[in-house]
Amino acid sequence: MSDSAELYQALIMARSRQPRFAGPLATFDSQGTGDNPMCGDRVQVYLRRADTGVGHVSRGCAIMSASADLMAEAVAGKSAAEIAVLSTAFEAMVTSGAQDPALGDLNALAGVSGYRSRIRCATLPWSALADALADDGEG
Amino acid sequence: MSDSAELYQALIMARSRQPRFAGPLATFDSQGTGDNPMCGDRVQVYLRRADTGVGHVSRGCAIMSASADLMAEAVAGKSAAEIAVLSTAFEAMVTSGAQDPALGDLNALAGVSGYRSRIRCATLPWSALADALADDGEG
Amino acid sequence: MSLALQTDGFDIASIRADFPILAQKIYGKDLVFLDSAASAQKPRAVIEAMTHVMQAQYANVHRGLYFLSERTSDAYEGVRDKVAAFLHAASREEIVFTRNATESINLVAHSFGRALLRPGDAIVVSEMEHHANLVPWQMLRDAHGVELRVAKITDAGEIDWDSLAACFADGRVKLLAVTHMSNVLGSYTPASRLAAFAHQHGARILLDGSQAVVHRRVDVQAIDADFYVFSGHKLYGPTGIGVLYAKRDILEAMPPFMGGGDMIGSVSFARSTWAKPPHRFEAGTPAIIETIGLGAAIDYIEAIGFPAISAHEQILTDHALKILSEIDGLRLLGAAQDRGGVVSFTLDQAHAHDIATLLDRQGIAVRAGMHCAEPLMGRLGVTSTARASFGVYTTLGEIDALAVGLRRVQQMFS
Amino acid sequence: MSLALQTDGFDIASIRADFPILAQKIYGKDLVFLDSAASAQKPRAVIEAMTHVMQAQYANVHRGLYFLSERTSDAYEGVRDKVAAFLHAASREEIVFTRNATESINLVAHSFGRALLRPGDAIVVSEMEHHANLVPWQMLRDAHGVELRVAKITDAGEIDWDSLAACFADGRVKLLAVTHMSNVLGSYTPASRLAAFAHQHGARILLDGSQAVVHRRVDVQAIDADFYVFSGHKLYGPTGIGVLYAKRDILEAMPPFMGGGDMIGSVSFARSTWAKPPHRFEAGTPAIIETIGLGAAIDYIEAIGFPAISAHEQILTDHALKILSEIDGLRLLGAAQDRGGVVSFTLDQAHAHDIATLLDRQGIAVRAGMHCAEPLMGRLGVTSTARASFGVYTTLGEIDALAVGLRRVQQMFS
Ligand SMILES: Cc1ncc(COP(=O)(O)O)c(C=O)c1O
Ligand SMILES: Cc1ncc(COP(=O)(O)O)c(C=O)c1O
Repeated sequence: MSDSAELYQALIMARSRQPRFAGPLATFDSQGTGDNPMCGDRVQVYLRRADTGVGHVSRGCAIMSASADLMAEAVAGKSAAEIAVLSTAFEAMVTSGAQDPALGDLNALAGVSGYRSRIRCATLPWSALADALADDGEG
Repeated sequence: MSDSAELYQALIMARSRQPRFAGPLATFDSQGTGDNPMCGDRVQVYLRRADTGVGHVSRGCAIMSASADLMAEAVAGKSAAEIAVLSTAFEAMVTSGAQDPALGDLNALAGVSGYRSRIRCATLPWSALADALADDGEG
Repeated sequence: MSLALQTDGFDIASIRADFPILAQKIYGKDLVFLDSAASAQKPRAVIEAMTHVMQAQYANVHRGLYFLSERTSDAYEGVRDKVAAFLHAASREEIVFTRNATESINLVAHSFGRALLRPGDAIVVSEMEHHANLVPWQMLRDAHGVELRVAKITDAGEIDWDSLAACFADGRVKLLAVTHMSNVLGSYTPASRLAAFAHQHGARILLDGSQAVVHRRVDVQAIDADFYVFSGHKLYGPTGIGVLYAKRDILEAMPPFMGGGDMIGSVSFARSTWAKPPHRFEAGTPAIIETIGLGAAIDYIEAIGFPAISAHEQILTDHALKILSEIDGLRLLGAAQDRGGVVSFTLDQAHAHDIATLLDRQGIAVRAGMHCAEPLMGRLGVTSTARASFGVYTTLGEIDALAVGLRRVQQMFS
Repeated sequence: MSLALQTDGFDIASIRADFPILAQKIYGKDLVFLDSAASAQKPRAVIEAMTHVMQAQYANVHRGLYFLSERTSDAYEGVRDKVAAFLHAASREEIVFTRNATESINLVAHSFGRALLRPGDAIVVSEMEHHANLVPWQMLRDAHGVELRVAKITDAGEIDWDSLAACFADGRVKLLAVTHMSNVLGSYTPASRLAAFAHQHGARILLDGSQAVVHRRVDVQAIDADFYVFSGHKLYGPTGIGVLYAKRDILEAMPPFMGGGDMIGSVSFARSTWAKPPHRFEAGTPAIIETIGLGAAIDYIEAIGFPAISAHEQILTDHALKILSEIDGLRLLGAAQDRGGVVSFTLDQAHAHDIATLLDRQGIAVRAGMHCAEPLMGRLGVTSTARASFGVYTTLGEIDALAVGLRRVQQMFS
């Protein structure tokens, strides 16, 4: 079990159990959803554009909900362009396992690279965020 | 090649090259066809009921055309019931390889039992004959 | 793992020795394979039968007039006899080879569905069907205008007969398509009672035997099944081979599903005629090597014998239900009276994915997710479950290892 | 058989040693296997790859979160990359796994045909199609009201371009479905020219590459093929696995063929959504072991290299045409400029069946019959032919043995 500790490290357990950004925002401009039909995981992301505030409602595993919470923290106040860069770096990091200083706390998810079928859990919130960013508020 | 001699014995070669009952009859009461879609073999059998005269038009291998010719000879003058008995005995003989005194010259085809995929060639004329016997002349 | 290797009259040590993969280490731990319901491991006899065809006997079947082709055709067609005997079918012509249970059901939906059901007819499935026994009927509904009805299950995970009767009330149901054993809840359905019910109402019955056929003797004549399907790979056989059983008169009335070589009577540009069943439904070069592998799997199972297999799996399942129910916060799903070796559960503390990943690092393979039964998840009020399932090679010790592993997972999450 | 075991730059002795079956004796004679066009023999690398999965790595794919399932999924999906590279497809998503070429064509006829062709549209096939590339279109015609047209071939066994142009004249043709190499005449068709022609006329092109893919490098992008199909078992791989290549935009527009697990987006009783291609077209547990075997077959072929394979088979074919044409009363069928390693013939004295049986007793395996191309037999004015076909392991000596055998058959029949 000790090698699982690498994946399920303290930060991930803490953030999945006591998320800081859980729940829909009181006011938001757009919304996005991430679904994994293979397992039933679903995350909904709420976006307030003014300050890039993000809230999430996660129904799924610890990896997915911790990833959603760490994402919400990481993107706060960032521009769409900055988020795109971050998202690409995040995907590279969870795939390769190589930590990236630019990713800060998100690096807690590096361990997922050793668990091929779980990478999708970590990236699902980011797809939902991309979905929210693409949503022009009229859909 | 010597063991093939058992199958392609003199009587079979002779009857396929110089059949005695080839060609449609001048007058006949019914007709039957045997088709093997896997290889394109086809035999047509013409039946005159009065004396159970049979003629055949065979398009196929040596085994099939010799079998048709020997069959025509064997059934001449026989009743439908007698033919049914003969046909069953013939099928048993070509499947088992055990010669049957009741079959006379037809025993020349016993060797076909060693060639699984050729048994159908030997029995095709008999299916055509059954077809002709079932044909009430109105079809 | 040494615990209770031996259950009564069943030499589990020698059975385990027949499966080379069970000697593997996973992350340095003994492999505890508890996912046989997804696909079973293969005994040496199956591997060797497939290797033997390819090394010493291989050629295409049916059309070759030479030695290898004749031998291979005999071996291939011999498996048809074997499967007919295995299911106790009335004749070998009632056995059609497909890729898997999924294709078998699609074949029926397409050929029987489009040719013998009419717009306005209704089909009934249950709430606990695998997608394989739901989606093909939805596709038929959308293409052909039949109606699709869903019979409820009880909280215990059994057929709800009131609901079933209500589905049949208007007399429009022409087919009942239902699982013989749930891949999530483990419930066996009362196949012959369901068949009698369908027949009384003028409907045919299709039984999805993908799970059922692995654990107990199935007799399609005793059940009076119209259609019965299963996959080779869950029955310790290779992938790429499945079976459709259907009554002869139904097969005779069905048009082909796919066109090509081996399924024709004669072909001209204008028009083609079809071969008789079962060949009508087997277009193109079949899965020759895999069919022969399936034959070896059936021989293997028959040598152990279903009485012994069923008894062994009953002991395993009873033990699993008992030991897992002792874990706080573990919820077992389904409580059917009659069940096979499949147990689904959730933990309050951890999501099924996390359970599966953490067990994996202990060498324990279980499945987590929706098990291709998404609508059933909704019915059960969950989004996914973890599932342990058992085969001939499963030991009581492995089930104990699962319980220990689950407690460790809980510790991490508490 | 020692004669010319070595052709230039091609170590035939070592290749033959890779195929265990070639050491078999048939009726006490060396096996001379000249029926590779029906199905090729399997090299040790393929047998071992399949054995390895079953012994050390096996589990169901895609949905397992544990070690074995992840490894098996990687291996399975890795073959998709391999096949994409093999055909030079633009992306791995353009590769769909099926049972065989026959299923690939049926999939297209069903999904593309019913959804994207309209009643009144026309489909063109050639006179030299295998039943697999004719019967599915007849079935589509009868079910869906499209028209089926037949482009003639010349006496040499090549596409008759005047006839093809006439078929396209009214602008209603939406699909040209044509072989890339005839399994009877050996003719290669000019694939990229045919594709350009179809595209100029607003039609899509499907190429039946069952034979073509075995002998030469195929580049679907260079050809600009819309659909390309082949079977694993003719490419030295296992049975039970085939390939459909289709351009991405076409696959995206196509509805599923079969429904079940693994091909869905989400499922509810009311309605289901489909996964993206290629998974949309792969319902149920795939032929996992066989797909991995196909990967090993592709590696094996790529290691020899198509330049060497094509050169070797060219030498064999030239030799066969020369030596057989010297036999009195032997008629060679087809005389295409561009041909692969397949030679069909008839003897004046003996029927094809008799030829095959008599050669078999000399250890020589050839095919006799209509070769699943009944309408072509009519076009050629024959009811059946004998056919010899060559693979990487075929030697010039084996072709000489065939000629000797045929003379013996003639003696018996003279
Ligand atoms: C040209 C051609 N097309 C299609 C097929 C059908 O292949 P399969 O039977 O593997 O589906 C064959 C082989 O029999 C063939 O030679
Ligand atoms: C009850 C049930 N039906 C159908 C299937 C589908 O089987 P396959 O994927 O082999 O077609 C499965 C297995 O996944 C199953 O458990």
